[in-house]
Amino acid sequence: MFEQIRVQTDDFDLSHEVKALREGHKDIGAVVSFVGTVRDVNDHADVAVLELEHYPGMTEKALENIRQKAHQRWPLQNSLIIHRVGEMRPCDQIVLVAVASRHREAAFEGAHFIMDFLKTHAPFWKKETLPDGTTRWVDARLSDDEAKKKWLKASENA
Amino acid sequence: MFEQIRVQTDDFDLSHEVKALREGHKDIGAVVSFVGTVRDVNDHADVAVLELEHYPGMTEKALENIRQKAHQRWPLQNSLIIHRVGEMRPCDQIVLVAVASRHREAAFEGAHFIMDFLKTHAPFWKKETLPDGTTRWVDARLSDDEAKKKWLKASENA
Amino acid sequence: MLTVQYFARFREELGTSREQLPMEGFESVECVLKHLSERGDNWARILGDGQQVQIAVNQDMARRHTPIKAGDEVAFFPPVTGG
Amino acid sequence: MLTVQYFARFREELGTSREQLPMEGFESVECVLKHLSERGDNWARILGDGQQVQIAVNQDMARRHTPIKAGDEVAFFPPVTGG
Repeated sequence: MFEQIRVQTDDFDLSHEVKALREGHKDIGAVVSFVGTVRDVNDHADVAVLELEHYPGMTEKALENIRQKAHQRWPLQNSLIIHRVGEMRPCDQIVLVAVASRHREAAFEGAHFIMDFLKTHAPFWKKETLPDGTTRWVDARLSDDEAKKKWLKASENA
Repeated sequence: MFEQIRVQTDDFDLSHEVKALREGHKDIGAVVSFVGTVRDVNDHADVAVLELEHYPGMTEKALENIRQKAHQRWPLQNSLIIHRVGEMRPCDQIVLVAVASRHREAAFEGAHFIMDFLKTHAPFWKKETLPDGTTRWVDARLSDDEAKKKWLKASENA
Repeated sequence: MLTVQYFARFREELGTSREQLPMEGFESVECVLKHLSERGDNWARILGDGQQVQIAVNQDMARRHTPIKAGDEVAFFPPVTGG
Repeated sequence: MLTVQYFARFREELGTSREQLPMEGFESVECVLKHLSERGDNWARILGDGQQVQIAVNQDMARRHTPIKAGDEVAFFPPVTGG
């Protein structure tokens, strides 16, 4: 059974997940995947540890909702969202969004749409620990809100 | 040594390639990958074998040119294009484009741009063999040409 | 009763992650926020007028004017930063 | 001399993948195409006026009016279909 929404502490393997995503869909011609990783530098400070907090229950519901919206908007064969929670370190993988379609346009747009809405609508929060032990909550980026809005605009014009 | 342009008969492993792409770049926050696969149905006919012909020498030059253009246009940390040639079967992987950046917008756009130009500017040709043994060359899609044009337009407006 | 949850920075600064509130004529999320911010310093600073508060009612994103009823699960948190 | 290459359907239908042509005052790709299409049936049908021919000169995409010189590698092929 392929779970299309997963919130987990464990890491994931990209090849394995994309293979599973494609399983049983012979008409897939394009798979676009997004992998988000922990950068070691954020706002000019080194990051030693990144902690991901979430809202259990709502997280899964919000992610499934975003996934469904993408499927309503583009002809997608399958899609997958894995988001890690807990402690991570620089270069660790945080999130995987993978979208499969017959053609590349829908796969690119679908994956991009899911990421933009995940950034603004899924209840995750990042807390950084710097090498000196001080911690700080990561601020939301204004650009994430703007990125989401472009899809609303595109929808109104359609 | 990580080769950023590869034209090969062998298959590739997505996880392995994305890991190598990220190696030594700690400031990468986003990797977008595109995997193109052989569909078993094209224009309402089953496909048994797909053969990829290319123009050795020009292929590598064209791909590197497209890659460079993407790097000039977006702040990308690294990128990779692998295109297979020779005989493939339904569900086989044909092409991998992977792009790494600090933020997701550049990674999504860079990967999409490379694929759109690869489709129209890289000298590859597909020949299908149907189950009854008849062969036919795949026709270029008009939509591929239009997909490329949207980037030219975006560039003029910038 | 109403279940109220706090996440991330809000949880840390308010010193609580979850509480039960008796329904005191709360017609919308706005009323709950007003009630909570009257508790004083941190509460007013974090949940008071003009603060950036994201809201969920029964695990769906909501707004200040979203109506609520007994048994609902309301959550307050800073802008999300996943991905 | 000029090296001329044909790919994919062109290669199959013209029955050749590569040939050397003496430079006979070919100023541009257009002149080469005209010369080749005068060879008759298949050549005219594939490379003649109004046909969809993609062109490369020295392994760069080129156009009919692209100038050529002795030693150049010119290639003709149908619209590409990779990816």
